[in-house]
Amino acid sequence: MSEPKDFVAGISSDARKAPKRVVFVTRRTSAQVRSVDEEQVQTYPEGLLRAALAVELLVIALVLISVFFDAPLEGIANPTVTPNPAKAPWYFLGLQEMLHYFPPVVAGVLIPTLLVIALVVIPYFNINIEGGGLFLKNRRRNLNIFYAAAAGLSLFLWFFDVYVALIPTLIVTAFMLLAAFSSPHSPLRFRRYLAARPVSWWIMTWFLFELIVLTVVGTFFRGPGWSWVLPWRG
Amino acid sequence: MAEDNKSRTAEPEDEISRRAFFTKLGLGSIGLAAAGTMSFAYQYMSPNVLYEPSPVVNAGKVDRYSIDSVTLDPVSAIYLIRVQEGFFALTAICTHLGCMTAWKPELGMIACPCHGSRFNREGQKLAGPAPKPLPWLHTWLSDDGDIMVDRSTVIPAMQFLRI
Amino acid sequence: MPGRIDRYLDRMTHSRAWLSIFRSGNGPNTLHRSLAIQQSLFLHILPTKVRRRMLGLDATWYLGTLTLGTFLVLVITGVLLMFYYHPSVPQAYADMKDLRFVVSSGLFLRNLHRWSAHAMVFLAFAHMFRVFYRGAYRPPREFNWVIGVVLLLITLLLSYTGYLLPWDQLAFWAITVGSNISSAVPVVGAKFHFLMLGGNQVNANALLRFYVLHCVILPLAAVLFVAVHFWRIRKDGGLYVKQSEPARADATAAAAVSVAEPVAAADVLTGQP
Amino acid sequence: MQASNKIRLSWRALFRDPIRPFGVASLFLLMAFAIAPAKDHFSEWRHYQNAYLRLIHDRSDAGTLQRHFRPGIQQIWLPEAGVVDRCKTCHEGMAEAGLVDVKTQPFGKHPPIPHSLTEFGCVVCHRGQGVATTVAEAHDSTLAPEEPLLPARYMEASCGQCHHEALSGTPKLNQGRVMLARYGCVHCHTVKLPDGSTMMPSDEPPPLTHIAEKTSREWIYAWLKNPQSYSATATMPNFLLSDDDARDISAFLIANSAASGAAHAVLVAATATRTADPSAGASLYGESFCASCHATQNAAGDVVGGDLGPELTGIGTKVKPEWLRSWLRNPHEYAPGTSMPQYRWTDQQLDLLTGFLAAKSNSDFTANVHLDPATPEQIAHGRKLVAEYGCAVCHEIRGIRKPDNFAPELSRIGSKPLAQLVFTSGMNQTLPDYLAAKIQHPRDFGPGLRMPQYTFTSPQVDALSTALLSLTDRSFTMPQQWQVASPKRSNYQPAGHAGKLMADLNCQACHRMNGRGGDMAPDLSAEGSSVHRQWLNQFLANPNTLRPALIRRMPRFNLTDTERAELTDYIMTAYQIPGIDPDAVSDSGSSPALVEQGRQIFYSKYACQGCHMVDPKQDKGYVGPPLTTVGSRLTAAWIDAWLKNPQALRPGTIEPNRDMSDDDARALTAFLMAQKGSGKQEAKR
Repeated sequence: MSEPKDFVAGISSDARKAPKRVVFVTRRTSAQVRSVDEEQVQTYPEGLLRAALAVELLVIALVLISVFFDAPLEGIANPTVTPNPAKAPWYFLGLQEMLHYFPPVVAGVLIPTLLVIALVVIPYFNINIEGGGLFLKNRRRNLNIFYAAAAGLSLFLWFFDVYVALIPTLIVTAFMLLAAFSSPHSPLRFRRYLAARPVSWWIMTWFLFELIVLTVVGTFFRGPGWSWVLPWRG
Repeated sequence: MAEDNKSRTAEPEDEISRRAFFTKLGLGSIGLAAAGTMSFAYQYMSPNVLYEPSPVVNAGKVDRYSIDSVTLDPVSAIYLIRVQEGFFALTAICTHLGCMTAWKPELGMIACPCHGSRFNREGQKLAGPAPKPLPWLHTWLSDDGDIMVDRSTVIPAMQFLRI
Repeated sequence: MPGRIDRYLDRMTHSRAWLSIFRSGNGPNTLHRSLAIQQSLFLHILPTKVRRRMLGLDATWYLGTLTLGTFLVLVITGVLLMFYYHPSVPQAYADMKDLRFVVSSGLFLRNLHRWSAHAMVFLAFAHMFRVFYRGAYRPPREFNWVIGVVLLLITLLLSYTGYLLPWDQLAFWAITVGSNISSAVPVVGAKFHFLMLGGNQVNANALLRFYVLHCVILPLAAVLFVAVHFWRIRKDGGLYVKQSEPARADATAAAAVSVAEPVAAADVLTGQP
Repeated sequence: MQASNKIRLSWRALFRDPIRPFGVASLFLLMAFAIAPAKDHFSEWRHYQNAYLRLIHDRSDAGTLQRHFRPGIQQIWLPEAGVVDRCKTCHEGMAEAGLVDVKTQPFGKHPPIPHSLTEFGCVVCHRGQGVATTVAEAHDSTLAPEEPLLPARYMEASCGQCHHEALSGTPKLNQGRVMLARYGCVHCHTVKLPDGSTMMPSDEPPPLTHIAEKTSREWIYAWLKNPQSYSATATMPNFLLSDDDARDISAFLIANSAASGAAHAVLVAATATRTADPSAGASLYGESFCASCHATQNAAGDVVGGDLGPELTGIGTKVKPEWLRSWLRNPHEYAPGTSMPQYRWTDQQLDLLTGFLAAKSNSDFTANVHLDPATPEQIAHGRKLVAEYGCAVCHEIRGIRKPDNFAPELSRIGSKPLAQLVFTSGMNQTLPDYLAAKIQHPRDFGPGLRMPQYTFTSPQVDALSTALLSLTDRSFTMPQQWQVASPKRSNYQPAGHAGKLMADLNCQACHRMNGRGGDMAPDLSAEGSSVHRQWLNQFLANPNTLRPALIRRMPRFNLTDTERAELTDYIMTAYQIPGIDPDAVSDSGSSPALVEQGRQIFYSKYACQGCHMVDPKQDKGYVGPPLTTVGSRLTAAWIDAWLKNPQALRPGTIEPNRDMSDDDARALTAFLMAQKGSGKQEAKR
């Protein structure tokens, strides 16, 4: 993996044929194609049966949950009485936690918009497709960018007192540092694994970690007036 | 795995019948579940409570009605008629196509505005396309002395509520 | 007795009427089974054959299938719930009480709808992260990834619009807080907020709008995008399987379409294992 | 690794040939699908209906009961009232007269009430969640707008949602409503009623503008510390002030007091009165019927007398003698709005009464109070405290504006959602318990609260809670046909010079006229139609009561002849009611035969002597007023009209309506008009 990969990925432009992924080899090596023969099975019944089985198990679980746990129903909507705290659905509680720290235009608009754009563009960047370890190629430059980005983000979060988001950021940063000083030849399997992670993996992991932490905090650790409460106390 | 392999290779007949059994079990269960869901849906779709006015109407005290009077209550769509023999109630809904009839005092008959059916005071058809006479409704006196009419119960004609 | 049932079933599945509906015919051979997929409107967006490795639990954890499963549950329970629901104030809340207390199994259906909705949001997120960590978003599947993101947004909107419909305190304030965020958008925010709620506050107009979005517009959009999503799976080369993962030990060498993928191919090209 | 490999292998075994798990899973799916309707089938209300069927099965009236029984969910739907009640689903026997002996709930018969169950539903009175079909949800739900069931002891509150006048069946509610006004609750707390009016206080907090003339700073201090230690019947509650706060407030009140401008009689007679016969003062106190309004403690320690005015047991400690004399002479000079009548006492009588009252002292009340002269800081602090505690809400205080909405409005307190209440630890979390606790220990609910401490007995607390619980949201949204029109409030004031006289005498403190006034004495709105002029004039001069057993009696005001004539003229002309024609029935000259016929009717046909007495020697009726002199008091036209329909003239009177024929009425009137009393007795008086 230490060698740079000099190829371009793409798909054939012949619309009459079924699309096949091909690579255009840009370095002067002879192209060697290894054809892989795979066992194939009929979608019907093999695939559909498995799908049906999965759905059946899901429905059984949902039915049992529904029999034993009732959906919440509060008092009738009353515009004059705000419950404390007024919480959004759980999947928006991460956002609501952000709204606690930043003005709505940042937390409610900027962050979600950037998120959606980031998700959409993931497959359109070569860096994501090639997926080399972040610190293996252009190590010096990437390391500098990483230091700058991690410090900037942490300072920003610290400045706004967003400790809930800062702590996951620091943890991910710590793992990235570990990855930066590991290589594919490290003795530990875990370090070898970290060293091979590409940049998009790190960003997504950071996002997932933040999402889980913020949602859990918003769901369980926030009480009246969006104050910090411990769910196991009362 | 090992068992699986063994059963596959050693006893193909047995394996086939086992597969057939589980297929039948699965499809049969799903079939039953689907049938059960149908009956479930039927139960669900039949309302257990109704938000409809009660078929029993309180028509008030006896003295509100003078003898030989025909009183239409447009809300409950009934005629309350007091004659010498007593009281009786008729539906005001025409038996033809469900229009609201009206009492014509000058003619002494009940007339339907839609297709010209006419009935006499006892509900019998005099003219028009109505297929049946206006049905008599069950009437009785409540404990408080009010006249009660049950719009859902039809009684044979000429059964007066005698006071 | 079972034999007799078998005979009846056999006669039924070979009758003209049956064959006019299911044209594939029945039999254990490849032709019939391929036709069963190809001849069905609902199944023909699937390939007739799949690689065995795709069906393994490791490959997908069946997260996409499960998400679709919750969607189907939601459609069925949702349609049933609509029979007892008036999108008006305060009747909507009274309908919740009626579902709970007097409609046969009304409480169960509402529970099922609610929990399935939560499950669907969770599964859609899980599906997305799983696809990412598998690397299955990479070309040629990049557009399907984008459709997936759109479907995630539709899922969130479906859940969000449904949140208002019980017209209880939970609903009212979650929607009030949520909708006020949209007015923070520069320039168009206030107008959007106004249009979304049909007014300046969450009231009967908003309830009706959310109802229409929840029951008509968003489900139709979801069905459309789900169809495209499935179709693209097939057109983009089937479910993604990592080349580096071992093929099944007992895999027989069947003539298969060679599906190379960039990373694996690169490994081949550079002569590395 | 080993474990994960195992899992992988078992998954592979499972998914390799998925037909097996498919078969099993489908079976489980079938079972899961069966649970949901089964749960519905074993619902709570079905259990109760089965229990009801078992209960009635062995009874002798089983046939009737089974015929009345309706399976399934029973519902009372009243769209206008927004009521959907399914209580009858479990309470099946509610309307079954035969089940009156069944005491096990939920199957007992509902006790008899004046309303039909199907017309009013259940939750209108009992609260609770009518739509629910489970016990917990129906009885104890606290999610707005649902409320838990109202405990039976507060049930009268439900009547008060529609009935705003006093009902004979709701003593607790009536008492609570009187207390809300009497104890000044509604000074601070606004209570708006559904008819748009506001509940008015009925107590009279004295103005403090000229307090220095009336009493001493020491007394104010001791009073502020604990009003009830001065007089157990004191209206003013205890604000639980610290010594320093009480000191500063008393300093401010004295410093803030201005001269009243009342012409103070110099207390020349003070020494004279002391030496005068104390029994003379006591008998004047008695003759003037002061006890009709004021109570005093007698030797046995019982407080005897009316509660319209303050208790006078310790009055000598409280007020300065010169102030007392000037007050007795003309109370309106000191407190223009007071209910105290302006008696026409002579100077000598004033001295007597002043001396008598000044001697009533409990001197140890202020004995331990020693206050240093007030500093400006104390006065300033006192002023701050007076504003803070809202003294000016009740009392008129110079330089301090009466604050508006000083305390939370209570117009809908009976529907306050539990979520909005803050409970103290350890108390029952219900609205009635909250109200009772708040009334009993208002300061327990947190620091900085200003509501004072009352000394109510627990029946009083119950009554107040009942009255507060009747102030519901529902009372404002009742359907039109359920709303009971409350008696019209009026601002009627008698006019002219006679009106001024009546204002001085405060007639309306006790008598109601044209819809305004007290209810201690008879309504005078029809007085002009009912009595003879001569009788009225005599009565004003010497108000001997119709019912001698009463403590509360009309006082003698010592009116001059001209004043009496003026008052009589005014009453005779202003308080007429239409429909009574004085000429229709002649006052006198009935034939003796007719009188005799009337006597027969009186004694035999209607047996009036059961309640009234005409001949004190033989009749024993004490329920109604004696009729020995009725002929000289009432006009014939009035008696005639009264006999025919008493309720038309005085709604709610207990005199039965006997549906008397004109002839009977005429004869009876003639008989009653003949009862003029013996002239001799009259002369003796």
